[in-house]
Amino acid sequence: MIQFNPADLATLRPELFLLGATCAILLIDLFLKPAQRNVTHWLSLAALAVTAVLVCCGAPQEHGVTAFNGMFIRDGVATVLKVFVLLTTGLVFLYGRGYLRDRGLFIGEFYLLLLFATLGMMLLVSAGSLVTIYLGLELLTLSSYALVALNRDSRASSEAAIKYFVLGALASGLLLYGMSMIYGATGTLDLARIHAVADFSANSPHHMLLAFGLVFLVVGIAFKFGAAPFHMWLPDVYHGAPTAITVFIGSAPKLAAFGMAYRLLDGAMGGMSGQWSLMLAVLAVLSLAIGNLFAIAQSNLKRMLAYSTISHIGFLLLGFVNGTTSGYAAAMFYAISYALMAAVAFGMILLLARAGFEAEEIDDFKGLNKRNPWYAAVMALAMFSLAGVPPLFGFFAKLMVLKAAIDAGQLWLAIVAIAFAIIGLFYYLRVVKVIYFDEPQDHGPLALPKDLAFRVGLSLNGLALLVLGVAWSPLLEWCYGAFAIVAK
Amino acid sequence: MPLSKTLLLTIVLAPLFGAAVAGLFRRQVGRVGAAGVTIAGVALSCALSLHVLYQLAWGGAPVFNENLYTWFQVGPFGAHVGFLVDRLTAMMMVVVTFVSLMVHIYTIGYMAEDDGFQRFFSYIALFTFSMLMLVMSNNFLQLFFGWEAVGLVSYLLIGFWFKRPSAIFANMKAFLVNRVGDFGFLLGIAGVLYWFGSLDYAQVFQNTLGDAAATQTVEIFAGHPWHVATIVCICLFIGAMGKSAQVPLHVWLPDSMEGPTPISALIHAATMVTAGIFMVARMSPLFELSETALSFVLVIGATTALFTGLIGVVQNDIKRVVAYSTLSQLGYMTVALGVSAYAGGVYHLMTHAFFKALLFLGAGSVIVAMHHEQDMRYMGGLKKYMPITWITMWLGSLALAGAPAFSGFFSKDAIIEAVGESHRFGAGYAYFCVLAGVFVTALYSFRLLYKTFHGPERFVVDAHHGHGHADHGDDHHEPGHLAHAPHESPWVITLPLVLLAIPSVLIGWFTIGPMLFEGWFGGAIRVAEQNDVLTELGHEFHGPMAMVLHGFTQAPFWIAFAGFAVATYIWLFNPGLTERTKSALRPIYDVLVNKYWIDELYQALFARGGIALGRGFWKAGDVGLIDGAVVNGSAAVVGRVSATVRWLQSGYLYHYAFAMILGLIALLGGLWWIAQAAP
Amino acid sequence: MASHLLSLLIWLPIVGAIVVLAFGRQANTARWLSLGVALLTFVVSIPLWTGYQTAVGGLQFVEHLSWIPALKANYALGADGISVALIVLTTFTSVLVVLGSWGPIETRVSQYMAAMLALEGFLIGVFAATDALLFYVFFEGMLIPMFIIIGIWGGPRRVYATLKFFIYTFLGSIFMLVGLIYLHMKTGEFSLASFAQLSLSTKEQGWLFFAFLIAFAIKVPMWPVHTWLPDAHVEAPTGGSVILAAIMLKVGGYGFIRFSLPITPDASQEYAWVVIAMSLIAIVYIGYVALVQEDMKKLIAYSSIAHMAFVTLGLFIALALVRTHGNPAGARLAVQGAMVQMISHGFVSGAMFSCIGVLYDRLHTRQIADYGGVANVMPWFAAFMVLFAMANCGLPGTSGFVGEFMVILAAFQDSPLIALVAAFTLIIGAAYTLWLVKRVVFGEVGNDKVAKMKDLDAREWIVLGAFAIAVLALGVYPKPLTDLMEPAVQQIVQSLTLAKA
Amino acid sequence: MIPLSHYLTLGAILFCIAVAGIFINRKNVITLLMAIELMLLAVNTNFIAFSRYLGDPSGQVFVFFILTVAAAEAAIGLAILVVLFRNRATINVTEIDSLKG
Repeated sequence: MIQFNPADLATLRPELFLLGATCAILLIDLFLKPAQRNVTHWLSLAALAVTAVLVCCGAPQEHGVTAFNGMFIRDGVATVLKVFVLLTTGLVFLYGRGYLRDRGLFIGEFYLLLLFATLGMMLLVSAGSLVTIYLGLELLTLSSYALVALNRDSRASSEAAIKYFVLGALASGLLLYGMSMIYGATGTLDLARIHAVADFSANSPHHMLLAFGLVFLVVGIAFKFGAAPFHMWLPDVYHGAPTAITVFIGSAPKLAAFGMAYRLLDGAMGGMSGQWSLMLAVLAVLSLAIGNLFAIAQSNLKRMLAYSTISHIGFLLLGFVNGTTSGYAAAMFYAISYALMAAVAFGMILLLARAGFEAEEIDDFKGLNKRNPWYAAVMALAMFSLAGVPPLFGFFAKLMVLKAAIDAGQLWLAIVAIAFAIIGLFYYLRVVKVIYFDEPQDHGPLALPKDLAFRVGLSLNGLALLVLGVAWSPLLEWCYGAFAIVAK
Repeated sequence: MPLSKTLLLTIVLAPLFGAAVAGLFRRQVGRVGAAGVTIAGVALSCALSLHVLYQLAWGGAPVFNENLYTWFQVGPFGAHVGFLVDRLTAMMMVVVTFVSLMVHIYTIGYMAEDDGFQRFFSYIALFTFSMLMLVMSNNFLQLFFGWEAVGLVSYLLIGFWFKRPSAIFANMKAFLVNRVGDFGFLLGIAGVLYWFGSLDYAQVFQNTLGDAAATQTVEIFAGHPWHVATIVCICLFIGAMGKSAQVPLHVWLPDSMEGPTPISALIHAATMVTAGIFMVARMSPLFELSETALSFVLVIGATTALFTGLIGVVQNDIKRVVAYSTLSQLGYMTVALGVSAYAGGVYHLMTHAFFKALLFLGAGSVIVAMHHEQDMRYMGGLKKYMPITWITMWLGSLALAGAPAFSGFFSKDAIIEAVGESHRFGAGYAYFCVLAGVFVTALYSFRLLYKTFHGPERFVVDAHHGHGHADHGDDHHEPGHLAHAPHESPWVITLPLVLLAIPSVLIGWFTIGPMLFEGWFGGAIRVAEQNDVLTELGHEFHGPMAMVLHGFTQAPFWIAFAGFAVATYIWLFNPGLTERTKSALRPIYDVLVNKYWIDELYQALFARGGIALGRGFWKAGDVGLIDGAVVNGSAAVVGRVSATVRWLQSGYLYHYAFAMILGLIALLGGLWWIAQAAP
Repeated sequence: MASHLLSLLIWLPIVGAIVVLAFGRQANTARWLSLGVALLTFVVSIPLWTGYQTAVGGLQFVEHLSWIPALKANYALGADGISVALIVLTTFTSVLVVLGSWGPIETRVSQYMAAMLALEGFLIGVFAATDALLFYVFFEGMLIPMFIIIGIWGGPRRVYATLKFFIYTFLGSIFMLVGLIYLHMKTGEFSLASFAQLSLSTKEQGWLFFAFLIAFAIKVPMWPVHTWLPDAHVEAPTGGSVILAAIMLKVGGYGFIRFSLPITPDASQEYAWVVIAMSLIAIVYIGYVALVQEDMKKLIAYSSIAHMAFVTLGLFIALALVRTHGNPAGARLAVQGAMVQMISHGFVSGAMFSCIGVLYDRLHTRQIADYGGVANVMPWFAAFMVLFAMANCGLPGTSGFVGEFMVILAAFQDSPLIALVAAFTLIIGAAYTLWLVKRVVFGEVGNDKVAKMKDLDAREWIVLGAFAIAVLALGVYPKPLTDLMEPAVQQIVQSLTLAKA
Repeated sequence: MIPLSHYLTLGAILFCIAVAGIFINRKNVITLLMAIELMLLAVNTNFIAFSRYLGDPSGQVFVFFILTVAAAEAAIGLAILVVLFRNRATINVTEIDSLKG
């Protein structure tokens, strides 16, 4: 029986706060002059910070709690993902300000859309029902479409936006279609109940319906991740969107996508893990191949990073292939590491960009070491980390997913993955090469943005890749703890 | 009185100290200091060596065999540095230090005007050290150390005038050819360690006594059992072939004459090249186990003895004549080893050391007098300018040719007799070779004397032609033109000549009895009873006088005399005959002048062949196959694939959507297919 | 008693690198700081040698901290004789590298020095780690500074060379990573000791063996995966070449000792012939290739490959000796030989590259043809060069001889034919080295530029002198070294006797 | 009573038409928006059919959500379309291909 329980509101405290804060900021921003936009900026950051605190405080122990009859789940996985979603979104705010100001895009909409998208992600990762999944997803994607088109005067942005929109809508449609089948087979929208009710055995009358529904779900998830062959939107959107938006699209939504995949595949369709892990394995191989092969040929850094994202998604999916909690933990760990690395890489583009100069070509980084050794090192850290060279964070993330794949007995998958990782190494090293070995195009020290918070944030973000490479145990423990895995 | 470790260490280290001082502090000690310190060191060594010899021979000192320190100890395998000093060693020590001392003194004069004076002294003192380490070793490892160390110094000294292209070619050649020998030697040592379980002489020789040692076999290629002893001995002997310049590894020795003459005397005549002979004699307990190996030794030695001697007949460079003579004499020694007359080989080694050093130093004296002209075609009639050199050279040559009562007579006759006594496979061939060699020896020895000291002067003295001596390195003066008349060398040069002439003439007389026939070497040389030709000969030995008298009735003397007579006729009385003989025997002459084309063969086969092979490996293997096809090739393939697949990302929305639908259909189809396939 | 010596040795240079980066704006400050750090590290490493109790043997200076409890991966350090020898080699060489780079490196000195020091720290970490994951982190981490060193301060084709270096080595080690994860799955932890005790089927061992082989064969490097080395050496600055040849290559040999032999002994035995054949091919084939090189550094690089082949040969001969001949004594000789060869090659190749660096600093060319008659103008240099050349061709009395000698002696006990091929190095090694010496050092002064060359300055004297002392000391008296490593070698051979399948 | 399968078939046909409309259409972006609406319609049909068949109202609730979101989606889609047209003066799908490769 559907009942309203006031305690449910307490469970939703972070989301409710963020919603309220966003609305408040919306109102406040209306009354601000453009010169006072910084108020919005700091308020947004503060809202994120408070939300993060709220997420952490009162985080449930062990199996978590549900609200609204299981529509909303607040458990360890959701907590970890939300914290990093909020963190990366905060980084987007920090990194994007100067870039947007230079281009006349320093407007309240940026903050509001981002905050709503964040809310959508928080909802998505906490979803306990097909409805909440859909709502969270749409809140995220609709905001994202608008963000991509933020620069109304850019041909590339608008093209990227329309592509993103059409394909995204198609993917939503496919996902919904899959949901309808699942619903038809089980008669419920609640994920946990689907898991409990559905008869996943091969001879059940609903088996084909469930299986087809599963395929549509997987397609929807794969689109959100950007796994091949549902990746086609990704390079164009990364490339066309303003870089400040690319930072966002490249980082936090991957975490949300992980949450969605986890909720749907494990939470609802866990009984069919044999089927979906096979599908994900195929997608992983395709992503690794396409991502790495396409990336080599790129000269645009944003586009290269987009293809590299696809290959990383391939790696991330290796964690899912396992179909066990330690595999999910590895995948989540990977998603977090990827979000942090992508933030640095795109952040560096923002750092170099000036009014009228996008700094998105690889050659724009030529000789950076001579112009600013510190930020050259930060970029190099990001590249080596993305390539998976120890002792950087990216390596350990790869280690964990490879381990998940091997533990699952998918040795061949691990070997395919590392074979493509070697190809991938090539284009990351090319960036390092450009930074360190080439002569700069314009001499003289790099003109750094005056934004101290940006510089500090980016530096810390870069250093984090190293620090987390050395001391990654707490984070791993956290991820394990989220899935209630007790160390052996 | 037993020998003390300190004493032996002093003998070894004194020259090393000299070398270090002269080499590292050459600027500080100067020329006099360098010469002084090295000569003092070597003189000390020489005196103490004599003392050691005396103690061992007459003082009743026991054989000294002790380790100094452990080089490494890995499980049961220990390698040590230590000394084994018995009479064989003591004799070698005396020969080495004495000749070395002579050469040191001689060098003061010979190198007086060379810039590298100190360096030279440092090298030859270092050589003395190395050679002493070699002969005094009590184990294979240290032997190998000394073996290679003398090779190093030889390398440095042949290339002493490192500006000369020919010198630095020769020294590299010498080192490499020696390395071929060492290659075998090292394998031999490895075999010794494996089959006899130790690197210590005493231990190894002890282990050879068992019956198993003689009959033990190994299958290197499956199905072909080989005698262990044969393999080991042949491997070891290959080392000796390199060091003692036996055919076919003899090619380096003539070229080594690019080095200054004193070292030709010291290293390439008296001491280093005889290391191989010494080594085989030292290993006599091993070699006695293998008839096959000894036959191998015998045939190689005989071939060397005759065929390299023949080349000597047609050489015009005074040093090269002596060099080929050295080769030939080394062949004699090897032959002696091959018939198990180890003592004979070592004995010839000793006598040869004196007279060959004498001949080289004499030749050097001539060269100095001729302002570094070495071609005998521009000499002649020098006897009146340099009487001491002339006389001592005559004495040396007589000893070399085996004139009765000279030292060479005793040693060479003993070898020939021993070969005659032997019934070993190859002994017949060897007997022919050594007899023929006697004729050849006489021929080239006297040819050298006549062309150098006798007959008309074939050089011109240009008074105005002001050449200094400083230009050792470059031979740009016209041949046959001298700045001023030749004159006798200073005392530092003639004194060693005289001092060397004495043993060259006399030593054989006094030592033949004990050393060859009375078992003077004691346990150092072990000969199996059935092989012991020297003891056979010993039955007929009734003192040196009897041997000399007997010698006049024997073939070798008359063959040598025939050589002397022919040489005298051709080169002293009828010089025109040479040209006619030359044209009459043109094919043979060509073969000899070209040294059987062995150098050319090696050059083509190993030098150019090696370079061609290396280039082939490099260009085809490394650059072409590994790098080109695999490494860069795979990178290029990836790049090309990447460039081509890019068009898949066409930019058209409907293509993107189509890809998604395609993916969806593929997944659905795959799932359906699997569901169908499953039972 | 807890000792933090190894940690100190690892972190001192790494922290030093950061300090140099932070305070090394002035080139000279950076140089002196780095020298101080390197010297200090060397001094700190001496107690490691003197304090290692050979009578006790085993791992000493053990440190153990939990790193990733979830994976049971630990920050576990420990050193046996082999590690101690290699660590001391590293610290010793690093001092000389810093000294040797004093003048030649003029641009971005602090970055260069920092990279060198970081590299030193990583290398020491590799030799000290007893946890496979930690080992792997150091093993791979060292690629980054080396990549930078070759790429920034290298020669004209540096980018190609350094990319090739990085990708080649990365390619190899990543397969090893898969192997390690597999082992972790089996044991649940990452400690090398647990890997060594794990029993594995023949098939598993086979896969693991090849995973390790690829990693370490590329690092050593063995034929046919050696082609990165000549390029890397040619393009690297002198200091980079020295570190690369003297120490980084040793990591490969060390890996064989720590991974292939104890973890997959049965597969190692089964496939020993592969490694032995590759080593022998390297000795002959690479020898010939070295002969025809026209670039000095390339020549020495190829000679390094041939020399390192003795290391692999010795290690796998040991297996054959233990397993098929029941000859553990011979096996110990072989492993000792391989180890001594590693240390010796560290000195000799370091010295040779330093020599070439001295020449390069003067004429800025490495082509043999551009030199000639250097002995005329640089007599002291010539003396050093000839000494090191002789060590390079394995002359007794120099360190180059000891290891080769032991390996050949041991190889003979397995098969005289193997010894025969291995001993060929005596000839071909001498041929390429002496031909180099002949063309560079001897002869008439090659050209006007050579005529103007100055003999060694004090700094170069110290570097070459130190190498010379090391080369001679090890050659004349190797016993301290072999004694130091003996317990470890014995233990390795012991572990080989036990079948795991 | 019309059996469930008929509804589902209808939904499937609508869905296929919508999908075909997206990737076969080479003309106008607006057609794409319509195809998307059609697709959602197909989904809604499914949900309602199932809901009715299963006697469970939650499917119909979901449909309300979908309708609402579809409206918002359409609004954003049209807005983007306007921006696109402003920038490029065309909404022809074949001309939107500057980002590729």
